[in-house]
Amino acid sequence: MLQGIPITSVLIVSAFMFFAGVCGFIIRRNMITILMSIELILNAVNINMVVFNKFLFPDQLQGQFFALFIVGIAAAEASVAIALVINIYRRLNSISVDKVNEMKY
Amino acid sequence: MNYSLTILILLIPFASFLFNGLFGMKLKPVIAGLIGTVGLGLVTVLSYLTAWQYFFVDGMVNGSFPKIIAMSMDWISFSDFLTVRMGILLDPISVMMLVVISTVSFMVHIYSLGYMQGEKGFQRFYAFLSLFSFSMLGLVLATNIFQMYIFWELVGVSSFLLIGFYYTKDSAVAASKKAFIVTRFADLGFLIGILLLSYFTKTFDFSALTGSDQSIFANAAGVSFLGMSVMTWAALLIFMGGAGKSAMFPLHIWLPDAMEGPTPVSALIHAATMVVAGVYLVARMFPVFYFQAPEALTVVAYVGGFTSLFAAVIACTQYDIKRVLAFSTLSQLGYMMLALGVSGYGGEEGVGYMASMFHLFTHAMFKALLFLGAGSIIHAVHSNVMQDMGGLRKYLPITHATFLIACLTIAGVPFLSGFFSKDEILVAAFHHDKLLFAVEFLVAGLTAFYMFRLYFNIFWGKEKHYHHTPHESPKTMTIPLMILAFGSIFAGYIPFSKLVTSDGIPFETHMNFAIAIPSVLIGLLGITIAWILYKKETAIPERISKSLGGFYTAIYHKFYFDELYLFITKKIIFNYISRPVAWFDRHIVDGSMNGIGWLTVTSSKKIRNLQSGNLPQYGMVFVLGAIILVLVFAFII
Amino acid sequence: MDIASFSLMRNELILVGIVLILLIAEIFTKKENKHKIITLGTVLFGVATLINFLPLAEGMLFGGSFQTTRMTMFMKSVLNLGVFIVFLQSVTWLKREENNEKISEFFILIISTLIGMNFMISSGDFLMMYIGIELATIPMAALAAFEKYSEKSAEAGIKLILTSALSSGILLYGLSFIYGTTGSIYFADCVVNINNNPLQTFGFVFFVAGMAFKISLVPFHLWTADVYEGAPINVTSYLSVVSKGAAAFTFMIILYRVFGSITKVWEPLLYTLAVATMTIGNLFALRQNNLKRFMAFSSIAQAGFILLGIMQGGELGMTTVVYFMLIYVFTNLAAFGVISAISEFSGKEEITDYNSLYKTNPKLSLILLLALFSLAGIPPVAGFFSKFFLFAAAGAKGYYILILIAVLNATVSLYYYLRVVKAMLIDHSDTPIATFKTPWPMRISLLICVAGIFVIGFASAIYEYISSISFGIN
Amino acid sequence: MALNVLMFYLLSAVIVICSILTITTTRILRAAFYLLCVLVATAGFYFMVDYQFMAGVQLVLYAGGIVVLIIFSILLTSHISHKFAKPEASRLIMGILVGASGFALSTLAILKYTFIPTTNPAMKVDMQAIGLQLLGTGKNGYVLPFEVISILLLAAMIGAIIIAKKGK
Amino acid sequence: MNILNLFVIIPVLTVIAIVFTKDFKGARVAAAVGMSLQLLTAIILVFSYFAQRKAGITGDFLYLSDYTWFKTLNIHYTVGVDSIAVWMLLLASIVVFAGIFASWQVEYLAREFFISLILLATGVFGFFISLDLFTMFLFYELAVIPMYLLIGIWGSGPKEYSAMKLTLMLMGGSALLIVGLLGLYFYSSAAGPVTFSLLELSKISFPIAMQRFFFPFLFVGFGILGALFPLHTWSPDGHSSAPTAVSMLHAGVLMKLGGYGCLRVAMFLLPDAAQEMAWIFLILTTISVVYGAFGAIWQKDLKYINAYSSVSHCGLVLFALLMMNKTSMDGAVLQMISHGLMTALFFALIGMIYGRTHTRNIDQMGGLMAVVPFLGVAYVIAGLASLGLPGLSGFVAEMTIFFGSFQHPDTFHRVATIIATSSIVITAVYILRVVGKLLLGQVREKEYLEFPDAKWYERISLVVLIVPIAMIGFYPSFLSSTVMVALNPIVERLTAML
Repeated sequence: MLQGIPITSVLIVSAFMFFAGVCGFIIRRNMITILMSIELILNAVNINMVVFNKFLFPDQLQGQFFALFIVGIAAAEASVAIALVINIYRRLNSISVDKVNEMKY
Repeated sequence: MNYSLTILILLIPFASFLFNGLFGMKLKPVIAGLIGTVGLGLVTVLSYLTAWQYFFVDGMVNGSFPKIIAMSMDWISFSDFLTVRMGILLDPISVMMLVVISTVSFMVHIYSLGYMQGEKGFQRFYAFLSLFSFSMLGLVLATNIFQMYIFWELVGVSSFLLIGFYYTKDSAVAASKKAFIVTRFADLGFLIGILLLSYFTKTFDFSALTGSDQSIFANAAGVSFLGMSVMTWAALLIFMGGAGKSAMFPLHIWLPDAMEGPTPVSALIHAATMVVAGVYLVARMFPVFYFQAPEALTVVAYVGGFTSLFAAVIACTQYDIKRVLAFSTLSQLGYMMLALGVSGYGGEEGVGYMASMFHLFTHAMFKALLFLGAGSIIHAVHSNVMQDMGGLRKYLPITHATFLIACLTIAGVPFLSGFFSKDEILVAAFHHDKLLFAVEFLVAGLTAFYMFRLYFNIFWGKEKHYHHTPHESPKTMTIPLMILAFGSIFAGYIPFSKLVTSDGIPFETHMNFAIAIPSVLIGLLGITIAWILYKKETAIPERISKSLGGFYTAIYHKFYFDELYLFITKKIIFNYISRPVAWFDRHIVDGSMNGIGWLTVTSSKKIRNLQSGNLPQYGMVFVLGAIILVLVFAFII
Repeated sequence: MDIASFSLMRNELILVGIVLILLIAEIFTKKENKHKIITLGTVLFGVATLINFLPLAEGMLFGGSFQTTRMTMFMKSVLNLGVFIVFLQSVTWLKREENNEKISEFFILIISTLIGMNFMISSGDFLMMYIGIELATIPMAALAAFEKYSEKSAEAGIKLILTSALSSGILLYGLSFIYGTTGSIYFADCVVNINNNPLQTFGFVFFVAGMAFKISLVPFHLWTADVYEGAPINVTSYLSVVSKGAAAFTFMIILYRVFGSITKVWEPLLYTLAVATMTIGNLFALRQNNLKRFMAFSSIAQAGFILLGIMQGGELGMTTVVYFMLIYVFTNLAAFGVISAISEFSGKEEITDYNSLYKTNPKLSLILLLALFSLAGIPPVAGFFSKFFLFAAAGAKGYYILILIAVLNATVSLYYYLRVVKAMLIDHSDTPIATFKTPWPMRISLLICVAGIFVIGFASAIYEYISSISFGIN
Repeated sequence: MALNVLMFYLLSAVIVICSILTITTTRILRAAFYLLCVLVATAGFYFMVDYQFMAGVQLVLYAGGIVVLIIFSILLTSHISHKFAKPEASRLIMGILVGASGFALSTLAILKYTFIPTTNPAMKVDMQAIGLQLLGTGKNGYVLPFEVISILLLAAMIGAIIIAKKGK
Repeated sequence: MNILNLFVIIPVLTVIAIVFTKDFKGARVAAAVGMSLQLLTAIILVFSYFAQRKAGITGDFLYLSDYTWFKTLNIHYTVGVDSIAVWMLLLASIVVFAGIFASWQVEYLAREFFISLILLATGVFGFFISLDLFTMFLFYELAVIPMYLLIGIWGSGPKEYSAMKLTLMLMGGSALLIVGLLGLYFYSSAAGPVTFSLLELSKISFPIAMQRFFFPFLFVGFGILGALFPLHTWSPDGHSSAPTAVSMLHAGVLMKLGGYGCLRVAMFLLPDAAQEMAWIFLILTTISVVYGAFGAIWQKDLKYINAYSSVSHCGLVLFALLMMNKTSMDGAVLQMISHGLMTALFFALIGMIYGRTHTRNIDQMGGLMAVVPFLGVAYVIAGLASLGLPGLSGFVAEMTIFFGSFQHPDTFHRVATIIATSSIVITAVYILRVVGKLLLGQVREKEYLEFPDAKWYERISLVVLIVPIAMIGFYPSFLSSTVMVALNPIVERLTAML
């Protein structure tokens, strides 16, 4: 409990965000929106990390730093992903995931 | 006295077999034949010497003829108590058999030099003959039942090889196969009998099994299976083996077909020696039968009696001379079996036993003679069928004379050997079972009838048109005929009851005229009828057969037993067992193996949509998997 | 903390150094001389590989964030060796006209992913582990899409980056709960607070899922086949051998070091995953015709076997897993080497293209045959030993039914390995792949692999060495 | 109700609603906007718990960097006016099912767990502390990840370049 | 050096030698030389082994030597032989030797052929000399795999299918084996360090629950190779598609690995469970015996006939083993040897006949005896051996089995024995059917008259097989008694629990 906010509420909000991201990953077709869903997921994780750090283990900053690095890596990931999306767009003239299923079974 | 030379009786034919078998093809046929013949001559000499030594030099010990084990060596040891030994057992019946076999075999060897001349595979023939002689001698000299079984099988295979000697002839191949399989089937019974016997007695040895000490059967006392005591089972199964070899009903079917073999072979194997192995087996095991399984002995008697009648009836209708002789052999073997079946044990009681052996001895002589004579006839006219013959007495004087002697002997004309031995059998039967006696009495008449039917048809009647004038056979063939004729006439004077008895103790026999005279009369009656019907060719037999109608046809077709067997083998075994088994194996057993493969491949196809190539679906499976695992491992377990 | 102690990071530092050298070289090399970078990169890396075989002390740096033991050193050497072989096998491919521009990038990307794996292996906290994983993954996506004019390659890249991003999300979510329930991201501090409350197990399972993605365990494997098929073949071999090996090893030591106290949770978990992985992997492999895809499913199935060793949880388990990986490196790279050589020469990658290969290229066929037999676990090649020992590890835990399932799966796998053998040796083709001469770097690589396949099984000393440096749950 | 609690619920509402909208809207640029809202709300939350540095990073890197990147790529690859078709029903159902069940499970796990805060005194979170830890080499020092992530960024950059650059 | 190592070294050297040969002629000469040496070694081993026994050297195994291999796992390379293994080695050497000559005319990829063949042989030899279950298993698998190539490349008919089926089924068998072996391995920890050593394991009495669990794995695992019903179906297809020498080796030796393994591993090490579960397998093997024989009657393809016959005969081996007394087990070993020789002879002959007629369908043949008497006579001898003619090895083996089995006190076992004995008649039926159709009667096709009789290499191959068949048939007691001695420890262990 921090300033009247129970930790569980925050965690539930982040959990919601997380699974919204997951849901988005599944129902979306556009690669960029899928990428956005992933950002939601990572953001949810960040909230968790920060919340745990702040609410439970404020003696160290591990959660916060973890979140910090996640942000950094997310950026790197996004940049490569976008490069790949653009690459796909050049090849197929579409960024729908339904188009990239040449390899299957 | 030392009988160590008896080993040569076995080794010589074996060596001759190996030599002719391995190198025969490189030799001149005659030389191969001579090797075999000389070898057998030596064996014959040795056999006679042994018999002389056994019966007359060493003679009885303590009033009975002893069982002498002349030689014995371990062959294989099954367990501490079951050891198979290869050895030589000399006792009255084995010595008697030694004489019979070597004599007949020697005759056949000589005879074949002429008869088989120019045949392809002459050397092979002699190799097989040597093999047969070896096996047959081994069989009779066996010291234990397992050794007997070994040689029993070898005899069977030699018979197979010899019947199928003309292997390019399909009928010969079929006959040899049939002979082998039927006897093999019977041997299965023999084997199981030995298994049972050895299981309870813990021994194979004849000396123990047939000795006076009955305590070895203690284990079997009171043990029964399906309502019969195990020893009865054992005895019956062993008898089954004997019945197979001796072609007792209903395992007789192979014997007529076995006539596809060369005629000397028929004479040797299917008349004089091998087929009596069954009789010999029962005689050998007689104390076991008598003391442990008297019910089995009754079965033996009735099977013997039935076979003799059955075969005699069929013999009356056959036209192939060898087949007539074959059925005659069956009939006579039935006699011998019956005699054993009705016999008691010891002294006078054992007259049936003695008679059986006696008849075996005389039968060997005259039946070999008949067959060899038939061979001589076939040699002359190149046909087996009596319709192709007639009036041959002019062309084949020696054959004719000897054949007539044989016919008279088998018909039981007094003072020929057959008369004496058959008389003893009738006596034994008369004392034991009147029904069997009646049957045998009838059979005696039938025998005389069909033999003379044969005789008249061949040597009398109208001359047929022959391709070339029939001529008498060469010396190599006629000399054996004459020797055997001599044997047929005089073998009856051997005092068998002094030599070969159930317990080795001699006894006196007396001519029972109350039985002998009617039996002679009925024999003469048979001859007369045959004379009337067949001396001149008349239409009477034709009419009789017509009037008998279906019955005659049934008899002619041997009561359809061949068809029955064909049905069992072809239809039941082949079509209703083997074929379903093969089908089952291919489709069910193998099918289930293939089914596993199919299942794998199919499930592989079915799940391919898991890998749809679609990214969101990958994510879904991923998360779903993780969630399910969480559910299971965090909340359920 | 002094400079000397940096020697603990010897391998990582050398690799970083090579990356820098290559960067500089790239800048100062003229266009027509670009191919010389191949030699430079390979040789430098070869030297690094050799250096890393030198013994090194054990120890830790950065307050436990970086830990090195003889085991991790050995594992790094194995990975180096694998990468070196991959480099040798890539030479011809890199010499292609269209790759001329990207040579140094290829080396840099591969080496940086290798650095990531090294850190992953040596990590002492979840943060380093995570960064290591990401470093090992993100450039990998670029590598998968390396042949950017190929649609398949592009598809492979996007599939890899998006699914791996999802998987790191899952992994991180799991880690957040582990952090929340244990209060630390340091392995050493976590251990004391590991119990199996639902939230922690939740986190743990998500963590396992994230790792399972990297090792491509069913049902987290779906990316594998597509990426393997689409990526350039040398990248595929790198992915299937080095990347997977590193992830599996990391997974194993984290299980041992951090989650050693809740074996009763992860043993059944791994049991389930192992059964699913082997079975599904095999079932899919049965039907494949593209060799790369085929090898992908094969490697999925192989990953299932690795779990058998991991489950054991003791020194035996670790030894067998590392031993398996060592052999797997040689075996799989031998197979991929042949596939790569043939693909490079003829562009053919279907199994049916290999019909009658033995007639035209007996040596390559034999090598592939050996490799496949080794994968199937047939004596006397090394794969037999490694597999048998893995089964033994499971046996030590009493999982006999699992062994049975595994061995039956191995039997199924034999079926499809034999399909390739059949194509090469039995099936007839009117237009077999023509006889050709393999370039020498490829030959050296294959030679190394074959030597490994033959020797490692029999040479018990190697096994004994691994055994001596292994550790289990304490 | 305290202001911060109210604030929290407000932010939560924004996060929840915008999350849903992000994944459901049919216009891609709007999706990006909703995502931005979520990220900003998150940053607001960080401010609330006194993690200003984190909040700053969130705003700069996430909201500023990544979202811009995304928008660029949207502009490169899509027409702004483009509307998505609704997702297929089956996929929608599965997605919602997976999301909902996952959410339910995690909520359950969170609710069942009693969180135990540490008893150690809280660390003062100021820029100096953060800076020291970021460059610290001992325990709770993050210089190594910091260095490694630089390699990662370099590699990602090279990777992105070779993928995205136009070939000859 | 231990002479037993030669059994592995010689084949390996031969393989290396073949690699360096230029063409098929060189390859076959190299193979023949190597395998002649091997045969020589085997003969020397037999003599020296029994000389040592005669000199009074005791111990269950002779020529023991032990090298630690994987120290931490306590895996050793341990070799040693008792008289069963000695005879098996001799059998294997003879069959391999004959097999090389029977495949004298292989020209297509001859080097590879001989290499695979000898690799297979290596596996077999290694299996028989091993006393460590790990190496035993290694050699076992080594023996199985070359089969795939041998059948797949040089076979005939639906060779790919057959080869695959055979390999997969046998590998399925070894899947069961692995479980069983590991069970033994880990449960051995009760008595010291875990071990694969047969000698060590044989001293342990495992808890009954463990035995119950693992015995079926081991028995069925080996049983598959021994053609245990209903897992025998690899055999007909496999044999019919395999090239001559492979059928010979496979039926002649490889299938014996199954029986030997059942005896040496499954029953020896897990005696209680063996006693307890014998009845289940006894039913299966009894079915095998009769079923195989009936199956053979219907077949038309010579190799199928022989394959089913092998199912029947090998069923008899397992049947006898399960009777678990010294005599029947002795019979089982004799049967293994005897069947090994005669089935190899059969397959050699079938191969030679096929090489001439290019068909194996008995309906399309006939009268070959007149054309190729040497082969014909050899075939008849093989047939007679197979149907159990006294004087040839089959008889001795079968009789020992029957008399041994019938000593069993239970009626169930004795009834099973009687059922099994009936196979001798059925065997006679199909053997005579084949002999009749194949060799006897009229020559069916004109072109058959042109066939040459056996060539010198064919004669070597046949004679080398016939001679031991006859030797065993004539003088079985040495073989039988030496085998009995070796069975002592096994039987003691099996009966100790009663």
